[in-house]
Amino acid sequence: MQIIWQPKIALIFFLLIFFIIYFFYLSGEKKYKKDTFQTMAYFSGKTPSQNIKLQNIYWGFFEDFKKLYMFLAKIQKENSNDYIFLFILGSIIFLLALSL
Amino acid sequence: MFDVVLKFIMMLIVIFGSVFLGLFFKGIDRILSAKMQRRIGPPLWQPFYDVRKLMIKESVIPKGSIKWIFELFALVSLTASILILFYIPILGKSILGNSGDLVLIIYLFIFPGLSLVLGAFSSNSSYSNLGGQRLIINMLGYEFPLAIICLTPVWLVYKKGFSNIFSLNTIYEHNVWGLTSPLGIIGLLLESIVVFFVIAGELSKTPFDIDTADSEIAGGVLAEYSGRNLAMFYMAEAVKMIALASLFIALFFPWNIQGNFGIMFLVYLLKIFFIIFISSTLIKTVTSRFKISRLTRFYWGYLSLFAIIGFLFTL
Amino acid sequence: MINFIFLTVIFLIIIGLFGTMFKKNLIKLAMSINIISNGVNLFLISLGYRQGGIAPIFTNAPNLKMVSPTPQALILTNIVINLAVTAFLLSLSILIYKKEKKL
Amino acid sequence: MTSHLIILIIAIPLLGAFLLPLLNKFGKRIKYFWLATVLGLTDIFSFFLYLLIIEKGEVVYTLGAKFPLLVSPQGFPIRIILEADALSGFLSFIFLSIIFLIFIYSLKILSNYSFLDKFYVLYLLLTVGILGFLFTGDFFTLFVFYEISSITTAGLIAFFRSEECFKSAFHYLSLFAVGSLFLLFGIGILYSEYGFLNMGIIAKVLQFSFLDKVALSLIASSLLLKAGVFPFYFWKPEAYKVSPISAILLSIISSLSAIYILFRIFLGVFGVNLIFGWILILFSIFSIFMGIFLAIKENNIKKILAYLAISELGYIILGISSGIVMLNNDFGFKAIQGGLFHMVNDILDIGLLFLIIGVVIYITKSKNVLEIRGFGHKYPWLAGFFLLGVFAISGMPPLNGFASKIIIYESVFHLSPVLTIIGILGSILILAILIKIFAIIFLGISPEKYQPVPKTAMAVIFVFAILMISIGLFPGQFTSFFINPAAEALVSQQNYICK
Repeated sequence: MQIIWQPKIALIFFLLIFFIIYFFYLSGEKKYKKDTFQTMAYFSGKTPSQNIKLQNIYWGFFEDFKKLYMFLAKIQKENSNDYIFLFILGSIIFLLALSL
Repeated sequence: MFDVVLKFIMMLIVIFGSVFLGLFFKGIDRILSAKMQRRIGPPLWQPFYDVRKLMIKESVIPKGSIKWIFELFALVSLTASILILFYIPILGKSILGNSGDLVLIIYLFIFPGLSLVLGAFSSNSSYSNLGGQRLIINMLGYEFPLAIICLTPVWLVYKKGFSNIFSLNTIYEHNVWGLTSPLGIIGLLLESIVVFFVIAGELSKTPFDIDTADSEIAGGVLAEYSGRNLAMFYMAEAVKMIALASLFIALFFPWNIQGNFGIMFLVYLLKIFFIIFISSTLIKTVTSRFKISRLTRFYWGYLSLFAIIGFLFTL
Repeated sequence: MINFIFLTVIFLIIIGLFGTMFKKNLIKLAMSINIISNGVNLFLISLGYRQGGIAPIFTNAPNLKMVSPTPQALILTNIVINLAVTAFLLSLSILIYKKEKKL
Repeated sequence: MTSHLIILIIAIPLLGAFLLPLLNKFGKRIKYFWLATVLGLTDIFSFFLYLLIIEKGEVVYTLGAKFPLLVSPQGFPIRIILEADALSGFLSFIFLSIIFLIFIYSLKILSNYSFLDKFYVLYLLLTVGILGFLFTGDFFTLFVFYEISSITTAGLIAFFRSEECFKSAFHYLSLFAVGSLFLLFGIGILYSEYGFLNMGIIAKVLQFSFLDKVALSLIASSLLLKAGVFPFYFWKPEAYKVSPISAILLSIISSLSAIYILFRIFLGVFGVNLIFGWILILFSIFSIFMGIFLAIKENNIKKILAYLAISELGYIILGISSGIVMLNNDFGFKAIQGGLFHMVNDILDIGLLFLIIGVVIYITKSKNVLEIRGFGHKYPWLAGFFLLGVFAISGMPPLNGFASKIIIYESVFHLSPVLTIIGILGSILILAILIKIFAIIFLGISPEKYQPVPKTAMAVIFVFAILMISIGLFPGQFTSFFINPAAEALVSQQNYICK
């Protein structure tokens, strides 16, 4: 029988499971002491500023591709000479590939 | 009307059964890894006590966090992991088998990790932020070998010319090992080794648990979660273990002795135990944690290399 | 004779491309784009060439042989477009010069 | 009246663009009313055109002829001809309705900038450029519309009148001037060999000599430049960084129309040849990964979304070109369907993200949006819709991104499993990048005081979200009504060549 992706069935079952679990979830404890020391985020050492910089968030991922990023940053400077040079280079590559 | 009721009951069985099984195997896993480190370890039903205790404790919402994201994604992670089990053929046809396939399951596996990451980012503490970033790096890592492994059986089924090759039911019926040449068998063996590492990575067990690294970032992703939200994530992780194990059983180890339902279910439990023992208990006690920058190199370098070699063997 | 024209076309285009790729000055860049455009126009004109044909004006055309009119129509539009592009480029370089004091 | 539909769809925005400065004298209210009628009318006409095409098949319209719909006796019209078949009709309807929505969105968002009538003149001219791409029947009008859209996009880039905008407008325009001259050179070569300009006839008489290959590569590289795919993607981040939000969305749509005309030329005129298909598949794989690799490192929000737009285009071209390469078995047709379906989903997904980023910029009025903003606290609806957009782009199951990506993955698998693996890996990487943006902008504490989100902007974002969810939940009906006739039109080459 041909597999056709039916999103409606998936959504219905997702919601059914969600409600059953929500029903179980409600039996848990809801109250907590608001605005006390309990809700402060846990810091073991000196408390840094509330927001840490998320900019270079994929530090681990970059480490392995450091050389590639250096190369990419080098060839792509923002001026029209480089743009036109890259465009002509690309169309020459395209022509060579096409004429194989 | 009758089969709707039947389906509803089946659904209830699968939901509570998967949660029960997940916590049960989590208990066994903790006892075995304790025994391997020559300590006694917690009683068998410890995970159930944990869940009950968590349900009673207060579930604190951290001050700076957004309430609806914080709680919604705790529930979403549990529902998504249970929904995966609906699409995996455990002992025959899967419940929703004819409306979803392998690509859907690969994407559904992203949901629990994703909701963990969103929960961590929304709980506004630098430890959980760090944990969330590391979990994304972990997810980026294991997706590549996971995709290769899941698609090799599809390739084998495709080579044999079966119809709708992506549905798990066809893969489950045609035993993958029987479809290939002897060279392919070696390739599949290689891939099944990679399977165990991918399961360890996806459950973020020790060599890959950079996100809940207790020594480095104090509980990491779930630092700010408590009470019933933490219970949800706890159960989601247990169910995900069962879902992953049964996915790879359906793909790589589908043998089963023909008996009545009880024996076949028992064999299925034994297979799950076998996979979970190797992938999470054995690897957890043997290896130590990866440095973050070495993690991607291990995933995309060695693991996917073996997976690709295995895949090429099966060509 | 024909390939002599194509040589000049290729020559013009190469000069223009050289100008755009290696000249930093914005005005020179606009000029070299103009050169490429003229090169392409020359190429199009040379396609419609007939031996000894006259300009394709219909009044005295019935007895004499005309040069084919379609490429000339193309070139008219291309010249207009090139005018618009160069005007825009030069006005942008004026604005850049006003702010940055060097081209 | 119905026979003049095509030319009306192009003429009305043109007329609207030229009358706009005049009407601006009478005040803002009339200008917006005029713009709304112009865009609304063209949108309705394009829907009627689509219905006309569905029942009567392809429409060929020769400009200036007494009986425009009759092909002249010698069998091919000399004049400029416009062609519309199921694919271009469907695309024009989708593009025009989205352009209308973007116009309503930018009513409030851009209201505090001066020279707004100049903006909307360029806005309408760019719509004309896009429609021109969809309906051209011959190469030279393609060149003219190529020029129109590149000059107007350069104008839109320079709209904010800052020094940085002028520089990037200059870079953009000089690059596209050279690109259009390459296009003209390619057309000249084809004209020199066959003496015709319109695509239908050249497709009939074309033999695939070396000179044709040169011409094809020139035309294809200038169109790929317009589309912003792998080898020619470098201009996009700088252009998107400085141009206003609605201009970015319009240039995404014009990239899609460039992809449409590229495949129209590739399939209709040059016929199915495998080298060209394989080159495009290679380009799409590189553009998926290049887009993601550069987006991870970036810190400017518009640049990140520009790179993601490049990798989404990569998916579209991957689907369509691999469909073309394996056209003989039925999976090729499914791949083309997946590619076209992804075209529609891509505009909605990337569009929704850009709309929300536009609202964030409108509220914070800061250039670099990527600081901790904590928008989630005060704007829960924005956070929810952004999350919806994130899930849709990375292809999470119930939404429309998944509906088209699953078709692409499963049909591309028959060509080679490597493509499916790349696709799955690409979407998880896109997800990782967008989660970072979501976390930075919407989560975390920040002293952001509450400003009401403009009603019109919120309404358009809501409409985009509804469209995404409904396409995601009912992919079957959407494909059968819209995508199937369009895919057949693209594939069937005979009725494209002049009857």
